[in-house]
Amino acid sequence: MSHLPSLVFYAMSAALILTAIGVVTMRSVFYSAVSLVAALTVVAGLFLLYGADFLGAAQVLVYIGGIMIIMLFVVMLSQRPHDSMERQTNDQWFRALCLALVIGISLVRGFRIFINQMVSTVVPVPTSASLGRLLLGDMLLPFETVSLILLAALVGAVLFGQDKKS
Amino acid sequence: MTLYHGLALSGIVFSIGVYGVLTRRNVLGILMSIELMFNAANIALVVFNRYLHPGNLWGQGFVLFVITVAAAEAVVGLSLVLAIYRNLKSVYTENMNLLHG
Amino acid sequence: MAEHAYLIPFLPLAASVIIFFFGRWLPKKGSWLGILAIGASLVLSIDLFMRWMDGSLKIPFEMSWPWFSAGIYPLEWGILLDGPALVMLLVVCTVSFLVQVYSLGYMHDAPRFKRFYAYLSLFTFSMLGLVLANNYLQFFVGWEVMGACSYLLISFEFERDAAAAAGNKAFLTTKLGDLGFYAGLLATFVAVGSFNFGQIQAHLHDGTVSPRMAYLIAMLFFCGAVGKSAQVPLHVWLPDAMEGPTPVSALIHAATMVAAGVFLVARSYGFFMLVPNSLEVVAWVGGITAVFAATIALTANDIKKVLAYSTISQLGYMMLGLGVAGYTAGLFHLTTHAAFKALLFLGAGSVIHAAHTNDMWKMGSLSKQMITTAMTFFIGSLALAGIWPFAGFYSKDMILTSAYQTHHYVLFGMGCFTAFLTAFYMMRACGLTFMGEARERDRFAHAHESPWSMTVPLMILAVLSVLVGKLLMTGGTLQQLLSWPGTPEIEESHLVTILATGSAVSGIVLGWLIYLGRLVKPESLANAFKPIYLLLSNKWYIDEIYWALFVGPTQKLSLAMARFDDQVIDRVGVNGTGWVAEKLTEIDSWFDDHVVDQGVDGTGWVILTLGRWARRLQTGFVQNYLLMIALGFVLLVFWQVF
Amino acid sequence: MFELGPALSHLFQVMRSFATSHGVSPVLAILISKIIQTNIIILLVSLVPMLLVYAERKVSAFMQARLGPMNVGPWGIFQTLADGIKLMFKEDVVPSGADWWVHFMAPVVAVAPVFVCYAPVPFGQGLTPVDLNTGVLFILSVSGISTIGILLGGWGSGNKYSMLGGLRAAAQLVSFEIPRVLSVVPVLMWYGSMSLRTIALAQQGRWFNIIPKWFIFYPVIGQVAFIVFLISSVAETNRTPFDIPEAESELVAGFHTEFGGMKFALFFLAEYAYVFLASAMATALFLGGGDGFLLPNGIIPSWIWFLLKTFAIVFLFLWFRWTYPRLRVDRLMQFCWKFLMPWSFVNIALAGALVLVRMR
Repeated sequence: MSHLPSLVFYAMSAALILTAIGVVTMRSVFYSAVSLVAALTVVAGLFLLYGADFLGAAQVLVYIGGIMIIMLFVVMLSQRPHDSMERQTNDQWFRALCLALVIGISLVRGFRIFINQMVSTVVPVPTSASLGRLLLGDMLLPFETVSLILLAALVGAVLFGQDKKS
Repeated sequence: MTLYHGLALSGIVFSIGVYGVLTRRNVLGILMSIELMFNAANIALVVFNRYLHPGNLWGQGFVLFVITVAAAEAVVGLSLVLAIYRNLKSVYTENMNLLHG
Repeated sequence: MAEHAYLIPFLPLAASVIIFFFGRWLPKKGSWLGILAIGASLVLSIDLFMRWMDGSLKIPFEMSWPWFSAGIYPLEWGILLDGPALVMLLVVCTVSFLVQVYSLGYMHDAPRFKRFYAYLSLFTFSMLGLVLANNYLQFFVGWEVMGACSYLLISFEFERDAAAAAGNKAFLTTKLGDLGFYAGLLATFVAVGSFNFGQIQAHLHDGTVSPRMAYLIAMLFFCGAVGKSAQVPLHVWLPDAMEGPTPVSALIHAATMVAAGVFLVARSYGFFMLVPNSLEVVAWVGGITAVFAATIALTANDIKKVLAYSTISQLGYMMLGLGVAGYTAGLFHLTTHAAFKALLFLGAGSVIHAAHTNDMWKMGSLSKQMITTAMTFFIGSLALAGIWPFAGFYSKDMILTSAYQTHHYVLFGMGCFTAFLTAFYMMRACGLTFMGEARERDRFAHAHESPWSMTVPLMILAVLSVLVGKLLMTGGTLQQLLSWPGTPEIEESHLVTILATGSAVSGIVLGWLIYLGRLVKPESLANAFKPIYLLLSNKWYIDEIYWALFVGPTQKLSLAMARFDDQVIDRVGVNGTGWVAEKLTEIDSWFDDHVVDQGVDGTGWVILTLGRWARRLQTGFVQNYLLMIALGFVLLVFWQVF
Repeated sequence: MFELGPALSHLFQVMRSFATSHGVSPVLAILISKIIQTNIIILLVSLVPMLLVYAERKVSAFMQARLGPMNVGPWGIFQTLADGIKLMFKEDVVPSGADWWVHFMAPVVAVAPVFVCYAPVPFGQGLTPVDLNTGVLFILSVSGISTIGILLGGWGSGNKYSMLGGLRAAAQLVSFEIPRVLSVVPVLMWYGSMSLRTIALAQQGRWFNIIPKWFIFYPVIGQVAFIVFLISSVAETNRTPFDIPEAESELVAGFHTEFGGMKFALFFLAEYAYVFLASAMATALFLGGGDGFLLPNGIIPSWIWFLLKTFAIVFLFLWFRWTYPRLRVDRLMQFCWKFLMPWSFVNIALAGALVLVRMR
């Protein structure tokens, strides 16, 4: 029974890595986007697994219900028939691959300093209420700032998206 | 399933995102890769919060902010992509070279 | 009210500007605007005079506003209301107003009607500004603007060469005098450090100005006055200025501008008083001018020329008056002369308008056709001749009295002789123009009376010519207004009156006998005194002498200079320099081509090669930059960690 | 008396103890019982749409003075079943221009979240499958995944009408998601919980012994929140008057033009399941869940009350569909952004003020 979370974690990790690779290697952008939807869903599951229930719901609500739908929307708007025939990576893919490998290996090796950390014994508790208190308490200033950023993004998106004529 | 595992997963996903950002020709692909990197960072934050500071929720709060900023970034980025597409009829980065001699 | 005296010059200025720029769209080309403005100025002037009469205005009244500062000397513009200024205000406004009304009829068909009124208004502004000035600088500005207006108005009909030439002549000749005035201004400022009349007067009293300096300044100012008031030897421009329209002659060259010279002498009287010698010069120049001009007037056939020489003569009379310490007398004669000479000029204009000629020998008996003009002309003539009770009688009498009192007997004799000559040539003019038989029937038949806008000003001026002398004499008004401390009181002298009137009457009688009574034929008289006649009718050959002495040599010198320019400077200097420069340029060009250019090309080649190599870094490809950034970041982290 | 919840839990208890007493490991027993519970929900979710399709046909028929299906079974009650069987046996046609994988995945992605969404719904006393702490948020977020299915369908069909339908659906659903979430916020603020069961239970009680303490009866905030929630739910389920993504007269049938047979049936299933889910949510959030009224407690069990209220709201959905004409697409978006959203914010501010008053 105690192995169940670990099993779930490994399965999710594998799914996440696979879908992430899919995002960056799929030839069709639409497939990439669908793959990203899957990856994000897995991340939401990971959040739930780590006891962040509110975050999981928010992840699904914002990323999948919002960002990814708009992303797909734009993909559908901007796609042209011959796009799926074209190569989707540029000339520097090998250099980039080397660099990404260096970064990934360094990160994984760098995180080894945490390898002796004990497994957490604290049982997760529902987070929504306390998260709300945190956001409107200690984190009030960044919270308000972020709402301003959202407003600015809204205005900016309307401005950029406007047709030149109107 | 320890702290190290979570962080390693985060690092791997992050480097995949870096690769995507550096290689995708399509601007949308770049945006998606950036989302991947965001999520890798989010995983790291949640994991740190879970294992190092289980008593409070600051890590999760930060994740919320990251999600919010990511949403803002995606919206502005996508509207920019649409504007570029309207003008250039292309979403490939190598065509966005108006300043190229 | 006196505080608003500055409005008097500025209303015509405003009218001038408006007419000049917007007159095209105004009804009647804006002429009514000019008349309205000068009318308002006239009303203001009369109002000021009335206030002085009933005592509510104390003279001298002065106020000033800062204008600009030259170093430590603050300069200001302002108004000075004293006796001469009040009288001159009335004179200028009245004559200007009447002339503008007169011009409505006279200039009716003239081209550039709008511009004529703009110039007239501008002239009026400058003259009024001069009269009201409380310092020499403002006075000088008015003086020069007036000169410019005079130039513009003399050559108003610039299609005719004669008019254009006359304008040039007037401008250049008066400028010669203005040079003296300008030098005088500089000297004044050096000597006193101020342009203000009151301050200068104060300095003259406390002796900061040496008599020698005062003499210099006085002579320089008199030089300006000689130019402006057409005194010998700078009188030559005024007869030629008759090329301008007749109203202009009446306003500028009879009543106002030429009187400005006299006014300048009056304003600077302090300098002259300091050195009696300078007054002698003024008196003698004036006396000589009076006789000299009167003799030329005897033989002139052009009616306007007669009046012009008469004007010169009368200006000489005023100078004579001022020179013999008759400050009051000179300015008094200025006032009366303005009235009757304006009348005479406007009358002559009316005649010319009717007869279409200036030559008196082609007229005759015109009084039958234009009785108003004739009657007013007679009144003006009698006033000029100095017959009682007309205005000229009083003023001329006063000048002669002054001369007699100050023991200038020679000058007194010249004055009497001038009075005789004046009466004679005015009789001649009246006789030839209005009386006798009509010498050209066609002209006579076509002549007709002028419209009301011309005759009404004539009548008003006639009334003034009769009354102004007596009016000013009564009640000591004259002494209160026009007096200078230190000049002797004038005492009535029957001897002078008898002599003056006698010479005038004898002039009239002689003229009557010769030109109407045909006692002696004018032609035979001319033949009998042929050398004198030739001398007079050629204006004493002054123009020719000037030509031979100044203009001719100048032209010869210029030709010689031109030849030198052509042969020496052009050939050797300019062309030679050019040749040398060309040769130098060829050498330089070779150097440029083979050394500098190669250097430039070489530099360019080096930079181009470097750029070709370096631009591979700048791919213009975003993700390449991103790759570099990521690489740099990784390296940085590694460098930090290890 | 007829409460289903205790009976069911007793049944499962008995089954588990029976299994363990016969040598089955307890973990496996729990797993199996969970699977059985899940299957009950799936069965329910699958059967409810059939009922709704029949109801829709009958309601529309009566509204248009017709009889509707009458031949299959008494009053045609087996008509939907027959249709389902027919659809199941139809050939699965994939257009040649379509993307096979996307075309295949679209109905699956559209329908799968629905089953998950039913997890936190409190069908009655003791009948909440999983009492999630973030229940409301869970339903709202997971139901958003279905939009991806619609987009996949629009894209994968290789058909411009489907594509346009998908684009319209994306725009509309993302937009109406916002007022929908915002309209729920006053309820969450008032009851201080996101669990549907807690909210439903909190609405028990009477004012003056007559008026139920349901949220819809709270002055102003209840009514406004309910109306906004209802309108945006109609839009979220792509039903008339907000059926722009599948407008037959404009886009043939929008995103499901190229789908036939069972795939089409799955889209249909998803739509009606969402209608029922929205009604159930409205019942739990605004109408007191299983709380009865007028009659004394216990006469009618709570799950019947719940179903009655839910079907009443389902009837509202049907009623709208056969009453209102379709909105133009720009009017639709304007209505969302310029009417529903601002009023939702006003409502939230009002609810906040009321919460403050209550705290005093």
